[in-house]
Parts: sequence; C-alpha cells; structure tokens
Amino acid sequence: MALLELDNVSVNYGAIQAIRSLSMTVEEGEVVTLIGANGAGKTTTLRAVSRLLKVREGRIVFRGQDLTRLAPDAVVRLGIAQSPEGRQVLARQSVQDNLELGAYLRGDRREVVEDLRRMYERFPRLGERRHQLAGTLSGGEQQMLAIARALMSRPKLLLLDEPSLGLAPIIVLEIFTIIRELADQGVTILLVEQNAKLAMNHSARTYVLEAGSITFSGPSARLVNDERVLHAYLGG
Amino acid sequence: QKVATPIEIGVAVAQTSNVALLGQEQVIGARLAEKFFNNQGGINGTPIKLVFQDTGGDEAGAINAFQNLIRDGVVGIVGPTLSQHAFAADPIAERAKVPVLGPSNTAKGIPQIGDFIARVSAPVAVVAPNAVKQALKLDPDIKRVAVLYAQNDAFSVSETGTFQETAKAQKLDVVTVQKFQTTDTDFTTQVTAVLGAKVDLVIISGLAADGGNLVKQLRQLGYKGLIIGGNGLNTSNIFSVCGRDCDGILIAQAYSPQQSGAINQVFVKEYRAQYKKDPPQFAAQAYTGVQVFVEALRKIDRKKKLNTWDLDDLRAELNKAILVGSYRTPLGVISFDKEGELNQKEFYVAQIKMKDARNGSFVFLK
Amino acid sequence: MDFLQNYGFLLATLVQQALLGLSLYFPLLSGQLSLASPGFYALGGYVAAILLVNPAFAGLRDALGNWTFVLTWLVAGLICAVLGLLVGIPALRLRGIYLALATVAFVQILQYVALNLDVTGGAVGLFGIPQAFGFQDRWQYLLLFLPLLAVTLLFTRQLERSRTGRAFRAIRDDELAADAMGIPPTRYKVLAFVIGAVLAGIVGAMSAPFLNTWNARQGTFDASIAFLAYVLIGGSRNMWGPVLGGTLLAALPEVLRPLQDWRLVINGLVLVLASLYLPQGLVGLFTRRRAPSARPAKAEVAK
Amino acid sequence: MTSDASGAPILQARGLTRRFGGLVAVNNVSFEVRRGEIFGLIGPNGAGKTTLFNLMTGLTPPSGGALQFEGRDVTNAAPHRVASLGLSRTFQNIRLFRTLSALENVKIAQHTRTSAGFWRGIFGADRAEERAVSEQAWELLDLVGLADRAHELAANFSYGDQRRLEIARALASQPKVLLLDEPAAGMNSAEKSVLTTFIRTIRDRFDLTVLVIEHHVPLVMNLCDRIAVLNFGELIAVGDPASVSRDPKVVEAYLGAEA
Amino acid sequence: MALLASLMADGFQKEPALDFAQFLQNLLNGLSIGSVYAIFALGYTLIFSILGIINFAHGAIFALGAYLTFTLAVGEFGINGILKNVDLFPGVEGGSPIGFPLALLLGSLLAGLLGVLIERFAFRPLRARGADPLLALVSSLGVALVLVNLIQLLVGAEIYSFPSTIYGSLPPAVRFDVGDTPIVIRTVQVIIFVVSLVILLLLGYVIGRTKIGKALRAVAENPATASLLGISVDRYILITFFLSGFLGGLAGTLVSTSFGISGPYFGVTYGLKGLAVIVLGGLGSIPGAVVGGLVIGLAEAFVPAQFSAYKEAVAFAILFVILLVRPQGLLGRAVIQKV
Ligand SMILES: Nc1ncnc2c1ncn2[C@@H]1O[C@H](COP(=O)(O)OP(=O)(O)OP(=O)(O)O)[C@@H](O)[C@H]1O
Ligand SMILES: Nc1ncnc2c1ncn2[C@@H]1O[C@H](COP(=O)(O)OP(=O)(O)OP(=O)(O)O)[C@@H](O)[C@H]1O
Ligand SMILES: [Mg+2]
Ligand SMILES: [Mg+2]
Repeated sequence: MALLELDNVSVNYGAIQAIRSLSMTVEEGEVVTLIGANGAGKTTTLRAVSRLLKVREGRIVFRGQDLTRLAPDAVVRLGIAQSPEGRQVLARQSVQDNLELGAYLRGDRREVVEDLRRMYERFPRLGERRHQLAGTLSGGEQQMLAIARALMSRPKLLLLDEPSLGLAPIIVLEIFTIIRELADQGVTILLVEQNAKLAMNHSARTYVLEAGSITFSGPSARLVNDERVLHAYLGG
Repeated sequence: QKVATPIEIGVAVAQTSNVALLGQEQVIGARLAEKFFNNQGGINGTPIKLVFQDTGGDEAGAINAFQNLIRDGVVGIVGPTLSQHAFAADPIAERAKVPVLGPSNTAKGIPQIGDFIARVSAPVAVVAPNAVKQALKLDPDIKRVAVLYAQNDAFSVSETGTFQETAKAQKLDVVTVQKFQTTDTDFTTQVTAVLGAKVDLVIISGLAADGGNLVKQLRQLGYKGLIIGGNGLNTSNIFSVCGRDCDGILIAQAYSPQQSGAINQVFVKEYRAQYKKDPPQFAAQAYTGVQVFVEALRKIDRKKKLNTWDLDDLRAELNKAILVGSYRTPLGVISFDKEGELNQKEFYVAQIKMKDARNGSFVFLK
Repeated sequence: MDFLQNYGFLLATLVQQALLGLSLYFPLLSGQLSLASPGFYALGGYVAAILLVNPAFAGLRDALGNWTFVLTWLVAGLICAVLGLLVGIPALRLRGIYLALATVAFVQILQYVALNLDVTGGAVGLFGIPQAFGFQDRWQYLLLFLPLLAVTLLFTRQLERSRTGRAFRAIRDDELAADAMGIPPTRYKVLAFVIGAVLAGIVGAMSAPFLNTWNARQGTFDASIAFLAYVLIGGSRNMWGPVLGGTLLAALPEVLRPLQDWRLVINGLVLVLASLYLPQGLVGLFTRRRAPSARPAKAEVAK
Repeated sequence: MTSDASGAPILQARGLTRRFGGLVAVNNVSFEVRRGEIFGLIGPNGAGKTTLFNLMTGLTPPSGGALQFEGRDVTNAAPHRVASLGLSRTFQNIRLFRTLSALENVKIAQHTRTSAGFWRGIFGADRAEERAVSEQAWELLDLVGLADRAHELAANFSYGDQRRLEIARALASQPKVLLLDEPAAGMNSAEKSVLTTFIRTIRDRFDLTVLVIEHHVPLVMNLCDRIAVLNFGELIAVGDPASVSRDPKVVEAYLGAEA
Repeated sequence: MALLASLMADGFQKEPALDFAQFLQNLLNGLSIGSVYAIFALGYTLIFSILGIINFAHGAIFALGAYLTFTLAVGEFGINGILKNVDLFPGVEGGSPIGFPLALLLGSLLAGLLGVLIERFAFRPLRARGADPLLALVSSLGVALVLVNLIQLLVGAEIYSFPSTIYGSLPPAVRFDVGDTPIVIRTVQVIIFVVSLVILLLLGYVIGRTKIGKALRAVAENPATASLLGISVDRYILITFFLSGFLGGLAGTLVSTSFGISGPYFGVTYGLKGLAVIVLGGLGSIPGAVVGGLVIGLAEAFVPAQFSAYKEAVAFAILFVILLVRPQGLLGRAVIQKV
C-alpha cells in the first residue's frame, strides 16, 4: 500500500476549482517530483495534504488513514512536515526558536539539541544567525530556515514546496544532497520544484500537473527525456 | 384625541446603563405610588396606570423615551433621572405641551426650561447648608475643612459649590479641594492629601458607590474627624459600600424616612415590607411626582370628568393645576412657584448609625 | 405628519448616526483605525453650543439671524480640520490598535478639558440651545441631516473613484508598498483623517440644537466603539456599510423597546450574531457583486 | 540596442554602507549603472543584495555613503520621492496590494505619473486622465499576459503569476530605472527564458535601465550587460559576464562547483 | 526605587523628613492603584497577545467573577433582580456553607469557563472564517452587552460588598512612621499588589521559559504556520481564554473585596483604563501590562492636589505622549519589517 495516496481529490478556492479529480501516490521511501507551470495547482496540492485547505471531493490517505477530516496539527502528528511556499518563517521569533518549534511535537529533548547542532552544521549561515529574528533574514536565509525547520520534526513524509527558490547555486546543491541523504534514510519526499531537471534527477517518479490535473506521470528517468515535458518545463 | 382610561402617567427614568442604580429606585417609588393611589380609588374612581420608558444613560435615549410617552398619550411625565437628560428631553415635552415633573433634577435652570417643566427635587442650594451647621453644632471647634467632589456629576458639582460657600460663610477654612470621578474606586491619593492637610471636617459630594468607598478609605487610612455626605450619599445603598465605616456620616436630606406625615409613614411601611430597608430619597421623590399628578388630576376631575377632556386641553389644565396646589407628600408639604420650582419646607440632617457591617439607619438629628 | 411627529427624533438620529459612522469610514479608507470621531463630534457640538448660547456672541447672533447656524457648521468644521491636522500628523505614525488607542486618549483628554472649563459649562454642560431655523419638531432636523448625508455620500463616491481614493486603498492594503510606488503615505493618511474630523465636527454642530443640550458625555469611549460597530457590522469596504450599520444599530435599542428589561441583552446578542453571520457586513446582503467594468473598447482595438 | 546616451551613469553609489547592529549588511559599496544597460547583481544568500536595493529605493536609510540618481542626490530621500523621480522596483518577498484586483494594482502605480488632485477628483474633472490610466493599466496587463484575469484579487494569483503582476505594476510608474529582485524565482526553465526575452523587450520599448538580482546563473550571464558581485556586503567584482564568471573570487564565493 | 527616593528627598532640603514621607506615601498609593490596573489588564493582554484583538467582554468577566464569588460566599441577592426571592442556600445560617477562599477558587474557575464559552461561540466562528479581526471586537462588545445586562436583570444594579471578615483578622491598614509622619496603606491593596506580582511571575515564567510559551507565541504570530508545525491552535486559544477568564474572575473578586461591586458596570469602567495600560506597557507583553499599570497608577498618585481635576486625563496624556515617542509602548517590541 502506498504511503500517501490522493484519490480523486478536488480543491476549490470559492467557486474556482484549483485542482480537479487529482489522483497520485507516493510509496514509502520514495522521492516523487511534482512539476507544472505557474498556477497549475502544485502548491494547492501540498496545502491540501497538510489540511490547510479544505478538500472538496475525494480522499487523501496516509498510511491507511484518511486525512481529509483531520486538523492541520493532527496531520503533522502523523509525521507529515511541509516547507511551505513563501517560507512562512515566524518573523518575530529567533532562528533558534523557529527550529525548536519545528521539533514541537518531539519529546526527545536531547536528540533535538543534537539535530539543532546538525542543522547549524549543514547551514552555517543559520548557525551564525541563530539569535537573529527570522523576519530580518535575507530571502535565501529564510528559505534555508524553512527547510531546516521542516526537517526538525523528523518527518516520515516531507513536503517541499520549491525548496531551491531564492537560494544561491551552492546552497541548491546542498539541498539536493540533503534530499538524497534523507531518501537514503528512508524518508519519503514529495517535491515541488521549478528546477525540474535537477528535481527529476533526484527522484524516482514525476507527476506533471496542468491546470489542476495530472497530464503525465511516470519514472523520472523516462519523463526527463519526454519531448513534450522537455518542451514545456525543461526549457528545451 | 380623547383621554383614555385608565389615566396614563409616564415615567421616564434610567432603568439601564450605569445610572440604573438611581433609576431602579425611582421605578420602585413610582410603582408604590401607583398601587397606593389606585387602592385609594385612583382619580375619583378612575384608576391610573404608569407607563414606563427607559431613558438609558444618554440624552438621545431620554428624548426617545419622552417622545414615546407623548405619542402614547400620557397626561404627564415623571422624569428623567439626570439633569443633563432633562436639558435634552424637557424641551420636547415643553413643545408638545406635556407637563413634566423632574423627580431628581437638581441643577440650576431646569424649571426655567419652560412652562410645562416643574420638579419635586429641591435645588441643591437649599439642602446642603443645613449639614454644615449641624456639624458645627456637634463640634464647635471645627476649623479646617477638606472638600471632595465628583467632578463628572452635575449634581455633585453644584452641591460642592454650596458646601464651599457655606463653609466660608461659617468662617471655616477650606484647606483642600479634591476632585474625583463617580467611576473611581481608588481614592488613596485624595485621602492622603486630606490626611496631610490635617482637617477636622470632610465634606463629600458624590454618589453612593464612590462616596461610600471614599468614606471607607478615609476611615481605614486613619481619618478620625467628622464627615458630611452630600445628597448623593443619602441612600441605604451606601451601607454595603462602607459598612461599619459609614458610622457617623452626617447627611443633609431632602427626604427622611422619619418625616412624620401620614403618607410618608404609609410609604415607608410599604417599602420596608417589600424591601426590608428604608426607602431612599430617589424612591420618595418619584413617589411624590406621581402623587402630585394624581392629586392635581383629582382636582380637575371634580370640575369636569377626565374622560370627557381632550388630551391636549387636559395636559394644559393639569400643568396649571399642578402649579397652584399644595401637597402633603413623603417629602413633607410642598408647593411650586410660578416657574415650577419646588417649595419644600422640611429639610433634615441625619447621622448614619450602623447596626452591623451591612445594616444601618439614618438617625434624624434635630 | 403624525408619523414624523412621533418618530421624527428617531429618524433624524438614525441619519445622524449614519453620518457619524461615515466619519469613521474615511480614516478607515486609508487603513487607519481611528476612534477620534466622537472627540471631533463633541468639539463641533461645543463650538456650536457656545456660539449659540454664550452671551459674548449675542451681538453676532442678532446680526446674522439664522445664518448663525450655518456659521456654526463652518466654524466647527474649520476648528476640527485644524485640530485634526495637529493631532493627525504625529498620531498617524502609529498603526492599528496603537493608533486607535492614541485617538481614544485624545478623545478622553478633550472630555476632561470640557469637564473643567467654564465656557463648556462643566459637568452640567450647555443648555437651552436655540433651535436651528426656528425648527419646532425633531423631524425637521432631517432637513439638515439628510442633505448632509446625500452630499457626503456623493463626495465619498467621487473620492473613491478618484486618484486620491486609489491612493487611500493602496495605503490601506500595504503602506510600504504604496510608499515604494510613489504615494506619500503620511499626506494621504492625514487627509483621510481630517475629512473624518471635519464631517464629525459638522455633525456635532448640527446636533447641539438637535439635542437641546451639550455636555461632556457627548462623544465618549462608548460612542467610539459604537461608531466602530456601525462600520464593521454595516460593512467596512463600502460606503453604504456605515450608513446601513449606523441606521440599523442606532434603531435597534428603540425597536427592541417592547422587550422592556431584555432589550439590551437582545441588542448585545444581535451584535454577536451579526458579526458571526454577516461576513460582508449588512451591505453584503444587499449588494450583489457588481460585474467588474469591462475593458474599455479602445484598448481592445489597440490590441 | 543601447541608446546614444549609453555610457552616461544614471545611478552612482559612493561608499554605501548599512549596518544592522553589529552586522554590516552592505559595506562601503561603490558602483555606477549606465543608462540603458541591464545590470546584474549576484552573490551568496545574505550577501546584501536586497539590502542594496532597499538603500537605493529609500526603504532603508543608509548608515553611510551617498547615492546619486541622474546627478541628483537621493541618499536619504523617502521611498515615494525616489519612486516619483523614476526608480521602481519589485520585491523579493512579493509585496502586491493583495486585497485589490490586478487592475487596481497597476492603476495605483501610475500615481506619480498622474496629477489629479483631491478636488479635481471630487468634482469629476479628472475624466480624461482616468481614461488614460485605465488604458495603460490594461496594456501592461496584456504585456505580462494577465489581462484576462484583470479583476481577480492579487492574493489569488499563484506565486509565479504574482511575480509577473509585480513587474507590470513596477512598469506602470513609467520608471527610468527598474529594479527586479529575483524576478525568475518560482519560474521553470521555459518560463525563465520567456522572462529573459521579456526583460530585454521592455528595456528597449520603455527606454529602461534595469537592475536584476538573480540566482539563476545562466539567466544572469545571458541577460546582463554587466554584473556586480557582492559577498558579505562587499563588492568583490564588477564587469561583463565573461570576466566576472572567470574571476576566481567569484567562483569561490558564489558559483562553486556549478561553474 | 530607593535611590530615586533618596534623590527626591535630597531635592527637598528644607523639610526632608516630611517631603520624603510624602513621596513615599505617594509612591505606595501609586503602586496600589497601579496594581489594580495591572491585575485587570493581565487577562486583557493575554488574549491580545495571542489573537491580536481586544476582548471587550473582559470587563464583564471581571465583574461576573466578583458576582459569582459573592454568590458562592454570601449567597444573597438584592431587591431588584429576577433572583431577588431566590435563596441559594436554603436553611444555611449565615448565607453560604463554603468559605471565601473556596468561593474565590470556584468563582474564578467559573469565570474561566465563561471565557471558554465566549471563545467557542463568539470568537472561534470568526476565526474559522478568517474574518476581519476587528469583527471579533464587535462580537466581544456584544457579549459584554449581554453579560452586563443579564447581571442587571438577575441581581439588579445595586452595590454589593464582601463582609470585612473575609480576610480574617487582618487589620484594615498597615501603618508605619517615617520621621514623625505616619505612612499608611490599606491591607487589601497590599494583598492585590502581591497577588498581581505572583501572577505576573507565574505567567512570565510559563510564557517566557516554557515550550507552552513558545507555542503560544507561534500561534499569536501566525496560526496557519503554527498548525503546520503540529501546534493545536484551537487548544491553545481555548487555554488562553480560560486563563484570561480565570485571572479576570480572580482579579475582579480581589478588587471588589477592596471597593465593593458597584453594579453590573463595575468591570466595564476599568475597560478603557485597562486598554490604556496594556497599550502603554506594550501590547501583548505580560510584564508590559504590569509596568503600564504601575506607571499610570504612579502618575495619577503624583498629580498635585490642585490639578486633581485633570487626574483622569493624566493617564491618557501619558499614553498619548509615550506612543508618539515609542510607538510600540514601553516594553513592546517594535514590529520589524524586512522587505
Ligand atoms: N487564495 C486563492 N484564492 C483563489 N484562487 C487561488 C488562491 N490561491 C491560488 N489560487 C489559484 O489556484 C490556482 C493554483 O494555484 P497554486 O498556487 O496551487 O499554483 P502553483 O502550481 O503552486 O503555481 P506557482 O508555480 O506559481 O507557485 C491558480 O490558478 C491560482 O490563481
Ligand atoms: N533588519 C535587519 N536586521 C538585521 N539583519 C538584517 C536585517 N535586514 C537584513 N539583515 C541581514 O543582512 C544580510 C543581507 O541581507 P539581504 O536581504 O540584503 O541579502 P540578499 O543578498 O538579498 O540575500 P538573498 O539572496 O538570500 O535574498 C543578511 O544576512 C540579513 O540577515
Ligand atoms: Mg506554488
Ligand atoms: Mg535578497
């Protein structure tokens, strides 16, 4: 059984249907990429999984449990973390507080401290700025913080909404290194990314979203060479 | 428009808002009067009916209450509670030519609003001086006086003026004047100033809650001398505020439950039976307001049956009748001058005696 | 006619409250939560009351006759404009609740000053205010308030359409972005604030004769909150909101009079329910979303 | 491609510095931008690029240094003044008027290019101007491909579309200099190449000078006439794309393995 | 404080003993007035700090707490309300079978529960809809109107006072001498001062030092993001309302043991001053509420006698001036905005 399964999911903003009858699966331990043009509904999909949006039709099932009736915090409790679009760092808290709040549900205080140390190692920038208010970080620093914060909860399923956005090339590579490592540790990742080539190189399968529906899907290695995908998303 | 039976008299007082403490006593007083006079046969056989309209706490509410009563065809109105409201609403009645009796409007200028406006509440200036004189009788050595008043209460402001003049006239030395708000609860600052001034008489013009708290804090912080309370403190409500510390306050009264007239004794008995305490001045004045209407109406009715009158004519006639009569009321014998100002003969000075922490009485002083 | 006799005061009050709601709406247009309106209302009332009863102005009154009333409006509007500028320029650096509270502080200070001055009649206030144009009945004040309302609404509509209105909206939405787009926020915020102040002042000046008396209890914190409720319950994004809100909320306690003791309890309940169930405010019930204006034909051709 | 005025500096920074507490976000930075060029600004995260934009647009007052625009000192000018002189920008963290429609967003930005005062608006004497404003707004929306969604609220647009709308809004004030803070963020490769063409087009069509912050190196190299590189608040290199990308300091600080 | 006092004393060389005593007395007065403001404002600021709205019903809860405790401790009603003939504890001599401390606890708990109900029915639906936060202000205003008038309907507008026996055999005032001048302060005031300090320290600890506090701050700043981190937003908001109601009820009762319950509007009259206090101290700052209360209390206490007419205006004048100088209030943090 798939770890995460979206079954005919539709989501509306008021009268506007942003995703319609979308079905997809993410297997345990797998990295899956979701790509699509601006406004295709990628963010909407991730927000629906985290229950920040109401699901109008269909079911979202995680490890056999239907998420569609749960509160957002209950979803996190099941082991799903998200690094959201627009970073959404808590601007008035320090970097360190943001990270500690990422581990809010964890009781293993000592491990948390260890993880913090590891995060600062990975992102030295954050380490230097641990007492700075998150709202005053530069765009890219905030992006690092958002990703690190999501990691702090040690999720089973990690949802990343354009993690490379606003990051310098070196850091982008670092992010993908992390993704690979996590995948090796068995963490499942659903990745929304505009840097499609890079993302597909790091993932097993890819879904292509167009105007709220899946138009292509399959092994990334195959899709990355698909003419149509190439043309539309990979800039030829 | 014909006059309806039973004869409707309007009562527009503050039943809600933070003036309700006063207003609800007026409702009680008026209700008791209604019951009493109807038991006596009303207006020569025709019962009266009080129509209540809440003025709430603001001027617009008072005007609305008056307009509603006028529209409903009452022959006259007892109300409103506050002088400020009277300045807003009385002109409405005046223009509609509906007689008004102010039950508790003591500010200068109320009866002068118009021909149809009169009041059963004595203006401040005549009541207050008695208390100062009484205090000097009790303790001729008094020299230094502190005066405190609620500056946001129209009544207290004019009362304190009278107090201060009287004190000066009596050759007393007003060493400090302190102001507060009726909504205040903490008076430590004022009390400290009073204690620092080493006075032997304190005169307070305020309402029950603030005045009572002031007295309590004065006593708790060690003031030992005499205290005079203005008319706003003239209510048994104060007992529950200052408790035992109320003991000994001198109060100048426009009304005393101990007034010996027969009607007052009936009123006091009725009130006590229902509420287990002495009636306060506000109840007595509202009662008086209703009584004056009833007695004036009786006089008219004897000449020409009320239900044969045109409403407008009756209102005009009633206004005339009110001003010429003299009435034996719980306030004693009263009458009105041409403008509608009250002539009241009897004023009182009482001293509070507390039985225990919650019950006490106003003991009438000669 | 009887109807007007009986309900004239109420009707005029409703229009008056609608105007006061509007006076709060202007600062809100530029995103400023100002609760200063009651202060300017009180001030306007005092200006009028003083001009109309103070013996010092007896000569002026005799000379001007009924024009005195017009003069009171002008003077009240002018004084409020000046004071609005003086208070607005420093205060409008504040935002949200901080601004609201600073304006409330301003209202309170005005109130205590009024309470302590002789010209304002202290706690008793000023009374025996002559009736505008010899009006006999309260409903006649509709002849003042209604035209003022009409003019104000027309003014508001034009304002909202104009470049100035757009600048207000931009500042309301994001002050920093508006600044970066070339709109000087302070200037526009002060402008919006002053418009509200002037309107409140003029309404105050008309209301002094309307209420027969004026005292320091006019324009209190309670009034601030009431006006705010008008705007929010009515709908804060449309000029009809404060009008509807002011009218209906002011009417409510009167309509509920038959409930006697329960009327204010029910009044409160209605407030709660209205905020819960009218997301767009009252106007939301009446306005269908207007079809947005189509693209001008010329531009289409150009394409 | 560049006009005859090419070479004349339109923007000059002299020793611009900005401290935040102990941190020097922009440190003694001096450079010139020439009229009509497309000037790139790159550097690692937190290097001070956005802060530099903020200094240039008046949103952050500098701790030191001076800035001249067309020979005029604008070091401490308020944002709205800078905007009215002809500098317009987009934001890294998108700052649209979220509760207003796309059309209104673009109309508002024409504030500095219109003149109808308060009373003219009240008395309806601004008809002609309003018509022009509306026409231009529609044209700009056309230009970025959002005209068919003109009445939608800005908040309802997806991330990439919001970026487009911001560009349209910045153009609406008819700037002389356009500052774009990561305009391609959130766009895929195909969209990025469209954007590159688009920036060139508007530069030519509106006679613009363009400053771009961008992390996508190929885009920058391809688009810009000259590039400045910031690292830890300091300017470590300025020059044409080829020379900058060969500069060892730049490779070490920024390009890393990818170069 | 002591240093300041001695400086002041030096300033008045002529009669140092007397003036120092005067100063000390004013200081104590100010602290006692201020602690009443502070204790009222604490519950206010709690809700503000998390929801960013003013709960106008707080004044009503404050009063209701006092009424509830009074009912439980004394069990007697007045002459005007619906409940006038109801005997709560029939057959019990002396009013109530439970003592004041228990009544205080129960009354405050009930007030906390009321806070929860208000949250559930007057605030949550608005939040769920993502409505304009200002609407919550109107909704709470409605709740306040309902509560105040219900109280009036049930028990009338009269004044109620706790018997002086509730604090056992404590003397009504504490006094000591400085030089020859006696300094006095009411015992009740001391109790209120101490209680508000204790509450402050407790709250300060919970919010500043624990995970709960961190989560609360996250909810306050951005509920959606907080929920994305696994924080149960609704639960925290509920807890906040309970705490605020509990503190409000407790504070109301304490204050009314000092001043009596002067009618249903008892709490409302603190509302505006309380607002001034929390804004002055810095919105959402717990120590700010206390500092704000004390500053305003002290300012009022030090207003010279001949200006006592303007005593009330002083609080607001200070507020106005401070806001102009320090827009975020005394202890508030400036909102940083990076673009
Ligand atoms: N709050 C909203 N209200 C209404 N419509 C919305 C809202 N948010 C998004 N939409 C619409 O839903 C559609 C999908 O948006 P979404 O943000 O999911 O796109 P996306 O694929 O993440 O795009 P991008 O790459 O630009 O981030 C778009 O058409 C967008 O305009
Ligand atoms: N208000 C502030 N307070 C404290 N530090 C700040 C503030 N604003 C910016 N900084 C710091 O200054 C540095 C420069 O920030 P800036 O936003 O200019 O970087 P940037 O070059 O735009 O980075 P990015 O590419 O990540 O957007 C950062 O390290 C940031 O943390
Ligand atoms: Mg997206
Ligand atoms: Mg940046």
